Amino acid sequence: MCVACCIIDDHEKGETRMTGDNTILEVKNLTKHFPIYRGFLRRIVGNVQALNDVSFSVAKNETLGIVGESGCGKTTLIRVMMRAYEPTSGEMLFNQNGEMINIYSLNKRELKELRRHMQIIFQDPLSSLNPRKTVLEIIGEPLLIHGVARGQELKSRVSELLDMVGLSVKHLERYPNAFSGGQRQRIAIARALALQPQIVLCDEPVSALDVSIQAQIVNLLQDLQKELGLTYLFISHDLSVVEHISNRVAVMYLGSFVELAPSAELYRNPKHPYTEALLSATPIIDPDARRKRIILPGELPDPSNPPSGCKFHTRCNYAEEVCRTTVPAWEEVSPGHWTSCHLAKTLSLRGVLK
Amino acid sequence: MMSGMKHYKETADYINKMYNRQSQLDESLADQMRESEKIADATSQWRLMWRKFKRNRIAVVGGIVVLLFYLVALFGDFIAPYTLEQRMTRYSYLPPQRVYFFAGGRFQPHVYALETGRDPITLQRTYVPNPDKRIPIRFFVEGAPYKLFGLIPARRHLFGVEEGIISLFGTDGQGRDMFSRIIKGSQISLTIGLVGVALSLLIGAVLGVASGYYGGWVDNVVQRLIEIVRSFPPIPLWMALTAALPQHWSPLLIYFTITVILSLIGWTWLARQLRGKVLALREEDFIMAARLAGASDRWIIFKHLIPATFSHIIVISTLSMPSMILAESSLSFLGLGLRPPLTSWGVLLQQAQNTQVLLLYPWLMLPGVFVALSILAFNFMGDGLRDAADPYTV
Amino acid sequence: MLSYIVKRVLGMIPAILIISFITFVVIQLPPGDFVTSVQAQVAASGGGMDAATVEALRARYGLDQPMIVQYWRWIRGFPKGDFGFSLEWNAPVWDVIAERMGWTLLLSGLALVFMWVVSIPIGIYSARNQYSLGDNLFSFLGFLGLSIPDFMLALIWLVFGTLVLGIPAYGLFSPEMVDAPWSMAKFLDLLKHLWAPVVIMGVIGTAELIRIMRGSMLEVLNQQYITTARAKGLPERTVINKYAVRMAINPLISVLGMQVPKMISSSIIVGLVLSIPTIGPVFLRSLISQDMYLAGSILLFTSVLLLISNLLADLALAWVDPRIRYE
Amino acid sequence: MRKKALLLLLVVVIVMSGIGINAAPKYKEAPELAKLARAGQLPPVEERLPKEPLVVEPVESIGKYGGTWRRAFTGINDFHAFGRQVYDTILRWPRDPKDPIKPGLAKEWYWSDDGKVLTLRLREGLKWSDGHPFTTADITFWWYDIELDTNITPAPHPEWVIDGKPMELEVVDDYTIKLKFPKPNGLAETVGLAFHGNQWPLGFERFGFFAPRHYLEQYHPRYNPKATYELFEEKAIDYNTERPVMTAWKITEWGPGATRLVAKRNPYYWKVDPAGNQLPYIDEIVLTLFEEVEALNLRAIEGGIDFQFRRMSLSNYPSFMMNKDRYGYEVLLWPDAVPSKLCYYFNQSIEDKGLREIFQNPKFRQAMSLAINRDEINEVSYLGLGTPRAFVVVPDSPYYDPNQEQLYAQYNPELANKLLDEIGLKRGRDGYRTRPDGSRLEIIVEGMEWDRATTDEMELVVAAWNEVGVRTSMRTSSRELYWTRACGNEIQVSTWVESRAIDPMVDPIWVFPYDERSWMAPAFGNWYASGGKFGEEPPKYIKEMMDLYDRYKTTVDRDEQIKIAKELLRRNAEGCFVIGTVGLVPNVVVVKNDFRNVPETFTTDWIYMAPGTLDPCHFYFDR
Repeated sequence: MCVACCIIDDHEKGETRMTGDNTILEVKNLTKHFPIYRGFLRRIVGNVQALNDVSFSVAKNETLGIVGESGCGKTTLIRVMMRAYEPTSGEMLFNQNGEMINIYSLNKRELKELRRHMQIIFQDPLSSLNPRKTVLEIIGEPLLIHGVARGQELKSRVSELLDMVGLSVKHLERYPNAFSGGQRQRIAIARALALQPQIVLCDEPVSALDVSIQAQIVNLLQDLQKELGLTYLFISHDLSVVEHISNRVAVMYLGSFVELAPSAELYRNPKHPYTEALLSATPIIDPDARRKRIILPGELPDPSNPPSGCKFHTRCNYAEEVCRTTVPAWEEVSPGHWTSCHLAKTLSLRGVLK
Repeated sequence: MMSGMKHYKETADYINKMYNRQSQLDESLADQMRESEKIADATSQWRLMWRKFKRNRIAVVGGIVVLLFYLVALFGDFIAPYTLEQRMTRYSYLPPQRVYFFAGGRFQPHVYALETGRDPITLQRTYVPNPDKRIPIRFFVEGAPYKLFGLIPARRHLFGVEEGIISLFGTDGQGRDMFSRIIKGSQISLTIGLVGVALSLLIGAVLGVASGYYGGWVDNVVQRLIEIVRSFPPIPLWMALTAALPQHWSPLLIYFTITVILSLIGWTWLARQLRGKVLALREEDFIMAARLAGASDRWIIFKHLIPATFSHIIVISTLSMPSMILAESSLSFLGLGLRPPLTSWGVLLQQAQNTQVLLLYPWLMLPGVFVALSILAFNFMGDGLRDAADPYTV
Repeated sequence: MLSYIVKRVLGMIPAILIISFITFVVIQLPPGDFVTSVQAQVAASGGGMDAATVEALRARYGLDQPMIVQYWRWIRGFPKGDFGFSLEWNAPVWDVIAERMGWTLLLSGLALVFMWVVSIPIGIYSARNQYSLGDNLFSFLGFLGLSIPDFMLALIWLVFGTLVLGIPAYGLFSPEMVDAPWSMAKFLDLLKHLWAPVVIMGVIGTAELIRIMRGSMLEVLNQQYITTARAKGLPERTVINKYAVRMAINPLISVLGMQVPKMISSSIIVGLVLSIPTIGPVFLRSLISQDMYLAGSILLFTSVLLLISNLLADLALAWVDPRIRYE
Repeated sequence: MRKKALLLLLVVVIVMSGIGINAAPKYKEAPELAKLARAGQLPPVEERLPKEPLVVEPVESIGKYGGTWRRAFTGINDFHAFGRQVYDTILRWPRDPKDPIKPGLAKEWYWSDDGKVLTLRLREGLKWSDGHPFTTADITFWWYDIELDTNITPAPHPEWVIDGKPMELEVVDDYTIKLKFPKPNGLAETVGLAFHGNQWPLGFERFGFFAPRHYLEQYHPRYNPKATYELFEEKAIDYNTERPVMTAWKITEWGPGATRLVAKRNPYYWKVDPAGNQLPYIDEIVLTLFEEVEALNLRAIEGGIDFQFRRMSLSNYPSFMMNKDRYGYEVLLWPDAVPSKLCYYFNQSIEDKGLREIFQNPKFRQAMSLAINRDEINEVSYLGLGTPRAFVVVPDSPYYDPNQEQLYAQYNPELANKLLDEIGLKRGRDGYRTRPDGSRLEIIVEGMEWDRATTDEMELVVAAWNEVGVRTSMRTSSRELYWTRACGNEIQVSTWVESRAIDPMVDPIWVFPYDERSWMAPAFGNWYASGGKFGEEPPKYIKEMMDLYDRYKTTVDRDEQIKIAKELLRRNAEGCFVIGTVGLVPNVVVVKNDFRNVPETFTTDWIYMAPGTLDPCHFYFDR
């Protein structure tokens, strides 16, 4: 597995760029504010800063994990990337045959074409599958929409997909409510893969499932990645799952990335106090290691009124004066390891992996 | 605050060991579920709905009654022993006749012949049955000609008598058989609801779904429209609108216009309900999934939203029927609805709204009983359907 | 809250304008006009009216003007509280309506109260004794009430009450009491006449309210905090009255706004059958005689009443349920 | 016998009162008025009454003062519910229509020899209900400031306009006035002074012969520049409680949205009984508003009405009879002066030329009349209480001819079929007749919803016509629309409840096409009424009838008038101009057991303002 970690830093622009055309996706300064309307005239009185100046890139065949608490903006990120929401600013470049296309400049038809290459798996397989449609209809829908297949051909194509995700052909005419949670998620995966996408955005694909089944789905995703050369953007609040599947992991807090590093590096050697706190609460691999769980003080700040300086300072155990006043820069503290913390160089934080 | 953080104990090895592409565990779990909840292989929502509906005894009874009503209305001309125009003036204001089933220990349905007269003081019609003269009831008897379904000319009636009169529900002032008239009246009263509901469905579904799905200015316009329509109290608005009907129009045209007027108000309720439903659906992931798969608005509306709201539409229609039937009879009662020679339950009731009817000829109020019965049946049925409609609450 | 009310009230103004226009158009839709109807009425009572008189009357009432002019003549008086002139009563519209509006509101209001007083306890009972005999009985009775047209009930009561029970079922007062000054006896006389129409009007809506109350109560009773309250050892009565009912009543309030138009409609029909001086008979008559300003104003007033009752329902909801706040 | 005895008693009473003239006051009055008079709030009764009060001959007996007469009505349009109880005119219709016209507010009247000048002498000392004298000024005010003011009356009533010239008035003194016409005016006495001779405007009818000048002058723009015509109308209407009247009771309580109308005794009323008691006996009339005729009937059934026949429905007769003893009232059946309860006009001026030709053929109309089974209708709709008959005047009429009563009124479908065959309406294979040219024949009978009985009757008639092969359907609509369309010559066969069967010449709309209300040919009627300006010129047989009426109008000799009227009515009857079914259908009259001076029988007609000619002011309660 080739992990692209030759990243060149560009402080001024605040963005990360990949060398070569190994990059499949590049997100630049993506920002999404939801306006808050108020009053008779529906004036905009504020913004919920759901996504703030997020930049990263994804290499082909890589899995980029994104973790964070619920409400940190993970789902917004996915939806903006899928152009379900229009971003407030920023761009996203997609590598189509070596050409980087900004998806926000596409028209409806071009966008529909692009959708073939980029698909999504939702968190809740129950709500992401129309309960009134059979498996055939659900998985076949993207194929029909794009005119890829129909009739008998559709059926055989869907059967292949079913086989690929480990379901039986005899399930074709069943409705989602006849399946268990794991099976439903397999159906959702089959649908996502129907159009042979290059990149799949996984929005907490296993968090609604039983623990035992989570593993099966994760492994299925990994197998599929190997087989089909897929690229994943894997979002979860569950650090252990992310660690298991990701090549690199990004940590999100309040709409911004606070740390991004190859997963082993991140888990072993976190550079951001928030990452440390997250990890401390995760019983990974070594249940016997008696680690002290770091309890974060305070509550998640209101995203429509984020704190000044470092957004995390209100809950950070290490916070100093500078954290309150100055926004920390997004810096590469070691090769491929990015963070935005004033104290990144001075603090020695505890990871989980030895 | 790390919410929902689960203890994820499996090691990678363990995971690999457990993992099997055929996922037997998964399969058996689902099998167990099926077994316990009796979900058949290709269980559609309709089957589910039907199964739940069947369990509601009173709703089933309501449904059967509704079905029966429509069947009777459909074959009304055959079932009714007399046509609308048949007047037996000799027998005006005849009270419902008693039917005797056995003659001399043998099954031989019959009625008694009647001696007619007038009370010398009150001048009321009097009818004295003569037990010595039995008039047998014949089945599939030749009678006045009619057209079955308005198409097939026929003369046979389900039952009838060869002399005298058979009037199960009595007669009106012109000696017309109320049984036959109520059956004929049901044809209009029951269809006016259907047509009205269909029309309001059309308007309501289109506007409701559009307003829920598109939101924005479409939603705004539709919502304002609904508010304005709703800010008219229904009966007065109906009154005003029906008063505006050109009365020289043909009865059929009037009939349709009145249904249109009834549905003009009926749709708002439906539209609101559907909008709410669509608003909720729009946020469902499967809609997002379809959209992200590149589906157009039309695709989403017709392939996902409308089918998803279908059970609601059916429930709402069933529950709207009573108000349509009631509205028709109320308007006709006020003299603003249908007019003779059109015969609906409302028209029959309008003709019966006299003191003397209640005092002297109470059987002329029978159409009211049928209005009540049909509404009751529709309500019970609709109620059962509503309970059965939600696919998630098995 | 205050600004919310002000905003809602201001928002009603364009609605009222649109409603008034629709109203006027609808009222003007029937062929002919007030003068034609007078002519026909005179004729029906055996008299006659020549063509020249007809034209002169038409000119006097301004009926020869285009509709938009007539509409303007009507609405321009609104800010001054002038709703035009009733051609038939030969009096300002407001005078005619004011005389009748009180009774309409009283009757509708009492019917609403009746519905609530009946349906809340039954709803609570039914929810607490789900599927019991009583529950089934009440729901059947409710549906039965829903199914019998109000005009039929009124008609049956009219004859049955008057001739069988000897209670005059029509009007609001016994004839000998109409003119009497207000006294205990007159009040009792009013009550004697009032309860039947109130019940007749209320019966239809009660079924629906019982259902809502029952459903909402069932939902609330399954909530965590009820179990908690019970676990805390609070007496059952307190749990039901203080916690459950208070929450369960919300949906009832939100349908309040929808009940008002039904009551007004019902008061029209019941008023007509039982000769009760509600706005209904006047309205029907004005429609038939095409007394357009009167008919239009009544339709408009009832609509405004609905707007107001919706507002009140919203406010009541906010008052009962602290979770709802209006900015 | 009884009548004679009564008369004798009357004479005795009058003589005795003459004898006792010095011993007792000449007139007596109601106790409440006496109290006011004693307190000086009212002049004494002698001053309130005119010099020669009208003496009302009691139907039954001298009455007693007091009581409230409870009646019911259906609203503001139902003015006649009150108005006909207080009908006081210049000249008065007799109680028996065959008698000559009687004096009213005018004591005497006579024609000049050439029939062009009519002199009226009013009773001296008549007073309005506010005590102001009633004089010829009140007549001239009406004539010049109401009838001839086009702002109020666009065109004066035809009986006052002879050959296009309005009458001229010459006031001789306060009590004497001369009416001058260019030609003899045959309508002045009956139409002008008896029928229309009331206080203007009588509900929406807007006719009259006088108005309170002293009161209305202040609201008339001609006398008060600040007044408007709207204001004038508002003050002049009958419902205005301030307006002075000449009637026995005066409306004292009524307003917008009100639910009852109260009328109280007029202390200046100008009639007395033979014993010198000032009328009326009854203190007040209270009319309760009923939105629904059914509730109104119920009110009567449970004894809540003292005396009334208006709005009582015949179909409730059994209920009345069952409850009368329980609630203490009597139910009388007074014949209504209707030739037929419902009548059918075949529109002889209908636009459809083919239909017009058929409708103009008397044989067709006769056939349609013969096709109807009137006995059946009588049984179904009228409890067998009516009289199956042709559409001709009633026996009480001065123009009655018994030979016409059953003309084409027997049920004879064979003859009807024969007549129809004769005029070329051949039956097709479906059993329905076609027009002579072979095209489809279908007629539509239209009507409005009256009540159950008439709707039943209409349906029976329609069925009967279908029986003889004339495809007929029926349509009902609201009164307003129906009226407009019928007058607009748009209806093929119209139906109506037509009375005016005692003296139809007063308003001869059913006798011949008189105006657009003559639905036997509205277009011809319009032509006649407009003097040929509008409508369509009628064929000869109709023009002849119009000429006859023109002669009637300009004859003041009553015998000559009767001769002309009979000729006109003969043509009408023989031509079946109007098809009647069941006539003389009785009114149900509810009379409380203690309500007196109501006769056993009485023919009611609206022209005669029934029960106005019975002098309701002398009804009384025997308590």
